[in-house]
Amino acid sequence: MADNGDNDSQHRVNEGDYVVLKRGDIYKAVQIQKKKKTVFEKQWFFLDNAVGELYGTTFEVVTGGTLQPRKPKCIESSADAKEAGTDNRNILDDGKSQKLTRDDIETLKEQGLKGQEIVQQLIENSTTFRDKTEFAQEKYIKKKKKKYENSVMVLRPSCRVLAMMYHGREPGKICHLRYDTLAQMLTLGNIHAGSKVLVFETCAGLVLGAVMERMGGYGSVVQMYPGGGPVRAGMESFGFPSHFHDTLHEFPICHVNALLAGVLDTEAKDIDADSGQANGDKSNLTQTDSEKAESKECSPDTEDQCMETSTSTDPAADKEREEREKLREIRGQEKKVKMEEKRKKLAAAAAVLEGRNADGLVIASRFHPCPVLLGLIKFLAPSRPFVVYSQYKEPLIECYTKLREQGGAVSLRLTDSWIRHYQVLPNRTHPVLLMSGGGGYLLSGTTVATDTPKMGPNRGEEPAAKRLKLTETTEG
Amino acid sequence: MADNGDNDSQHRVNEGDYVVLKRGDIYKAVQIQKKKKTVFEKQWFFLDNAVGELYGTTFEVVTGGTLQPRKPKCIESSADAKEAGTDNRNILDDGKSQKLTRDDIETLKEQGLKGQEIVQQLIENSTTFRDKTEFAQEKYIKKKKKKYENSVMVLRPSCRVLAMMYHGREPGKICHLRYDTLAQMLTLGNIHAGSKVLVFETCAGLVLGAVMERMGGYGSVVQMYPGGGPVRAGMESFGFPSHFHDTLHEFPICHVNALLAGVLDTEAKDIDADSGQANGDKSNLTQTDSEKAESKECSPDTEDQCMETSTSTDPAADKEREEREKLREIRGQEKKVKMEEKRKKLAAAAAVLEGRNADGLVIASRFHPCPVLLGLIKFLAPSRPFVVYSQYKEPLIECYTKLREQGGAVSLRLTDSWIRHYQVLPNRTHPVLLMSGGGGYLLSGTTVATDTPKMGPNRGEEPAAKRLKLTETTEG
Amino acid sequence: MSFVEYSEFIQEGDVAIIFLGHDSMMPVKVQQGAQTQTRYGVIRHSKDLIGQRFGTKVTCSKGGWVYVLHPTPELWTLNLPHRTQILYTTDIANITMMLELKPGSVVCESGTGSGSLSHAILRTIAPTGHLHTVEFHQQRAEKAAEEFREHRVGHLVTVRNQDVCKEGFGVTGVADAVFLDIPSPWEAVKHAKNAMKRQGGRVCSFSPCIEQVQKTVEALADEGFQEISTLEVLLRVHDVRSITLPLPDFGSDQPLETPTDTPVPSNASVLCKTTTPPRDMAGHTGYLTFATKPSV
Amino acid sequence: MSFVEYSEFIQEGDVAIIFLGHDSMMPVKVQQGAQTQTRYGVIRHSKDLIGQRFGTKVTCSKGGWVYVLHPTPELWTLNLPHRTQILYTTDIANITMMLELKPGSVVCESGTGSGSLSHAILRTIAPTGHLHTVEFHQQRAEKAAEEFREHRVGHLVTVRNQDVCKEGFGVTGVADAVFLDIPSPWEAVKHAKNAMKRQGGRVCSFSPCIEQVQKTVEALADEGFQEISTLEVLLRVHDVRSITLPLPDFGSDQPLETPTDTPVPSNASVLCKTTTPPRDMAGHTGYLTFATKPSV
Repeated sequence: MADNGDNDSQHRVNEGDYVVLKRGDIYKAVQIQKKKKTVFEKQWFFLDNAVGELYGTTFEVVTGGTLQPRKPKCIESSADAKEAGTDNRNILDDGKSQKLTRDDIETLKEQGLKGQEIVQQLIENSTTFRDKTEFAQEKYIKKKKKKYENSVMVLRPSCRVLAMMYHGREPGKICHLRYDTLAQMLTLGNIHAGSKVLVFETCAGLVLGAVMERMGGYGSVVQMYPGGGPVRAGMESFGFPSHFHDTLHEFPICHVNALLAGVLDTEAKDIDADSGQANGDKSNLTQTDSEKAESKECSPDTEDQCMETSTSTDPAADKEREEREKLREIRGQEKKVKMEEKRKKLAAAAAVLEGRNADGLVIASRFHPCPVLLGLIKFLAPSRPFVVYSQYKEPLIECYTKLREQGGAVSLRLTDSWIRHYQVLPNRTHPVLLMSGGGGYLLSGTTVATDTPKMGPNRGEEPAAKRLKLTETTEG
Repeated sequence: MADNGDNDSQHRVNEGDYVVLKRGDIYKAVQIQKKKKTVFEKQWFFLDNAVGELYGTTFEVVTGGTLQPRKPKCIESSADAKEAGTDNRNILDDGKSQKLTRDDIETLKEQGLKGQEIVQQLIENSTTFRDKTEFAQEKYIKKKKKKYENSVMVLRPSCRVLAMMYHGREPGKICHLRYDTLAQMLTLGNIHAGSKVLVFETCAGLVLGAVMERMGGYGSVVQMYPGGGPVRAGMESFGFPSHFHDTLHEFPICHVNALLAGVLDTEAKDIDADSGQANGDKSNLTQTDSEKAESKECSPDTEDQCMETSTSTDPAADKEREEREKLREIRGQEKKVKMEEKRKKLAAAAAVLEGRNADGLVIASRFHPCPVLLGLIKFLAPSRPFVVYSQYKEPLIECYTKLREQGGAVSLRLTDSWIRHYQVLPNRTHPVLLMSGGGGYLLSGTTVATDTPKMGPNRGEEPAAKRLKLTETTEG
Repeated sequence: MSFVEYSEFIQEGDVAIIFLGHDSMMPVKVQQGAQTQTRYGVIRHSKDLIGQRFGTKVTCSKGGWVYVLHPTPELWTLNLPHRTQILYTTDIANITMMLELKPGSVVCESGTGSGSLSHAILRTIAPTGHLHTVEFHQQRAEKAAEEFREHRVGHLVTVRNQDVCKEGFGVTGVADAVFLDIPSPWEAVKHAKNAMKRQGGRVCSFSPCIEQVQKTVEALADEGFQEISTLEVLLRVHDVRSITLPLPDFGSDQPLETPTDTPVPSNASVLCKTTTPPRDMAGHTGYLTFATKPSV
Repeated sequence: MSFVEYSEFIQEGDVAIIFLGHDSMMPVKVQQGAQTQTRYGVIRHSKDLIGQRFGTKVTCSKGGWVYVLHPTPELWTLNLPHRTQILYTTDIANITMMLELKPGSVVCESGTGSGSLSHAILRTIAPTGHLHTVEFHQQRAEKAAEEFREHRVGHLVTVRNQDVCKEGFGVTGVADAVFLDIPSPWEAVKHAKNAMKRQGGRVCSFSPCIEQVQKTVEALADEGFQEISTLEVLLRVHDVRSITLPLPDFGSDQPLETPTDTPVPSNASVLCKTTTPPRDMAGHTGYLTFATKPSV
């Protein structure tokens, strides 16, 4: 087998790397930090020994929480299959138990079921197990479980792995966006290097990270965020190289209308006014306006600050007061710097948006998708794809209807997808017994210019009905 | 092989029988009439020769539209498979064409695709066919098609066959009720011999027939019908023995409120007053009321009568006037008889309903299911299942919500089903490439008594919230 | 009460279904003097059940209350003691229709298992049909026969304890329909054919694995069965929900003169009725293969 | 225009997608002086297309008008000339994510077929990745190479005309991902492994038949691939509709004194927004089997 002399170093785990731990079907994103206890599936260990090993290595957890690399056994999975196959033939003779074999169970695990749930499945779905081989079966499962519980695989983070992790562990944090639905979004959105993409999401930063991965550090991404600040935990788990971050902009949605109206003043020194701190030279109305908006919605990190300052209460009052005074001063200083940074960021993001020539728009949030889409679609160039996710169908029906009325988009399509995994084993091939009930809904389409070709850009829009006259029943 | 001397006659086709013709996946319900030309898939023939043959016989159509029974070849289907299999191996070598094999096409046919559609599928999905074996392929298909076109199977009608026939040929006539959804309804409704079942449908009588088949002539069915008269074409295609019809009642829904209020007078002579004909002894208000309702909605066969009378216009006026006079008299007479019959029927149906102790309720209509269910559920005894079909989900959501508020039902469940057919052939097993997009939605549940156990039957109902306090989030 | 006939009032010896709430039920055998413990308190059969109307509310000792329902094959499927993996209503409904069962049908079934399908078959073929059900496992066969008697459908069914692949159904030329739910259905196809009427009928085989389907289809074709068709049905449940969707605050689009001009409050939201699927659903039960035995 | 980079204006030599209405599109190669006939009349490339902005409306000779869209791999998939059965966007999306494709990925593919997936891969791995695509059929291979050049992605792709099962992908130890869409994928598993980087990578095989999947899974396991997983994805389209539901007329519930009391008119109905599925949908395209090659 040829090896064209690739440098291995980029394939090895380094300290500080964001990695994903895997055991069976369970994933967890962590950062490699030396001498730091990591808890994974109720077991703790240190990741120190992972440093320097290749990504994809499986480790045994040995006494003292030390990791010990395990050599990959090439034929492990097929050996498993054969072993199970042999036992299974006996179960088949028993009349019923082929319906939930050990392999089924393993596959169930692969599909995201926890051990407890699997045992329940066992009891509920296949009491033939109990009739004859209950003890052996449980023993086997325990053995299997144990096997998984003692090993952990260290994976390089990727959209695939993180999307499956979030869907399996914390679907509520990502609006129940299923991995295959996310896959559709990235493809329908034509997300690729060199484009300018707008992302509005409340999916823990997973969607943002997925978009950035597909852009590979080329082009620009603007995260349109609601509330106090952009959420990025999910994106950070991707462990992107630092230059990726240079392509990422952020823009608080409470300034969207001002920007669209051309009244957003990003030159102002105190664009952010979440506290009562004096800032003497406020003078123009625009600023007041944006300040108001800020104080209402865009107050960054106030909660975090509260948490920091609410320590220590009564003793040694004098010295403390002094320190508090000092802290406040420092914090004031820090705040100014932060605000200046924020102003610059806002200006940069506004500059990216102002041309209204973005190449893609990806929306996946707990907000009503209709006003979000109708507001943000204005930033897209003509002939560009957009895709909106919602956990529910009804809001997207509204979205579809409003967009048809308003015009400016064609090829509208409301879809969802259906995914089913299979157990593929000799003489025991069938779909996995449990499947996901739903993965959410997508509305996708392509923008078109709303003005007539030879006219100026500000000509009034025609009524949608006229513009859509060529189309059949549902599409523009 | 044992034969316990069953009389074959009941298994043979008789003149006057309702039968179903089958060719490939296409079904058509017809009645056996001698010397009557039958048109099936653009081919005509006479069914005379089917008389006396066993149900399930396949006939060849020979010159002059004569049917000629074909001896069943036991191994035909496996021979087919082998033949196709051999050819298919060659296609596999071609790189891509395994994706739409001849067997696929056959299976598509089985699934309800017409020849033309299949050819289109061919062109669109598998142009490798064209690349290499286009001619041979088309020839093959034509041969196959021809083969099917020359034969016709005569089947005994059944719910299975008729449900598949309607779904394949005229889904609009049965509100797109898919056969598997109808199967769910019959089972969820616990339809069985000896019970008293209410049916409200606008599915051409298919649902009514399906219910009657399951009751086998035992018990009673009340068809609650909207408009001028009950629609029964679908039911008649079942060809039930005449005693089945004795168990069938009909009740116009425009009398439902009157019946529930106890003000429906079925003793009145002229319960039906769709014409201006005099009926001197109307006296009580109840009758007036029901008459009004009738004249609005329940005018039977007026259109038919119009069609009959609107013939012949100007010539030979005198004789014609005379004849017209005569006709009117006869018709007046007939009408009276009809009305008396109708009155009796109404009285009989009202008697069945009055006890409000029906055992089952099946609704499948183009009407908004919510008022239909809330109105008709009142006729059910406690602890009886009901099932409501709608082509759309949204009206059933409303139905669900209202019923939860009103109480009187538990185990409410809104479902739909997903069905997929398979091509099972050696080395070419896969799901059929086309599947039905949807089969409609069902809301099912079980009635419970709304009064407290020890109280009289007319005690006011408790608020639903209280009654439902034991339940979790969605169910009563 | 019987599984093939409704009764109005609860009687000694009946099976009743105690409905405790959403997806929570339990079956009870009604017996003079017996008690049943529920999470809402004790139900005393003599006082609380016997003589009451099915479908009425019963107050338990702790003051909570439940509904007492008349058993149906569908409620039984949800409540029966599992001696084996069972067939559920979605598959049962399709089996019943596709086998063309109706009052008077004679049906052969193997294996009996926990009797989930058997009860549904009996409901449909009563009062004039008959079920011949074959169960390999002796205890299961005995238990099933006992249940059928208790459920007052014993006269409609014959339970045989034998190996259908070796000994067949114990009847010949009588069945309108045959149902197979065994590990090697292809070994029973010949027996199925023998059990069926000379004039033909319908057969169904339920198998979880595609390899079983492949072998069975081949065996059916070899035995001359026609209209061979394999399908799969899944039930999708839609839970009705009211959801709240917050509206985004895009701020003001003009320089405001007075601070009293209030923009859309940031906590604005709309309420919406929708349905959600359960997080997990049954992704597979088994493949259903149907075929017609032609008349000969 | 290129398939990996957006342009604002239409230029000579571009591919543009003429959008004619719902599900009705056609691709055109923009050429000075050329004309394209549509059902709304003729489009003159020089006047109507070149220099216009993508996404604008173009009025045809008969007065009807269309939109001219920038090509994307997804629009191409809907409009490309079919030389073979093709992969559609739903499967492509999952293949792309599950193979972990991104800018810079080196990918091996066989067969090239009509290039539906190839374009989507190229879009995703540009500007620094590379696609090695192998096509058994010579004409198809040549046509694909020509298309890639015309679509200005030729620099990102190497097309090889050979039998992947016998000769492999023509590269060794370079691929991050391998995709197989051939009749006997199990015969190419070894070649896939050889083409992949020593440090591992991902492989996907697309097969319509379950028997192909079974053999491929076995071959993958034998070659030491891990995380072997087979899945199937279907797209469901929901057409938005306004429907009218008539209300039933149950008549009056009391003896009315005066005839002016008007009951609910019998033609009462309610309007409702809903979605309907298409009558038929794709019930199967193929099974996707994924696996990881471990680092060695």
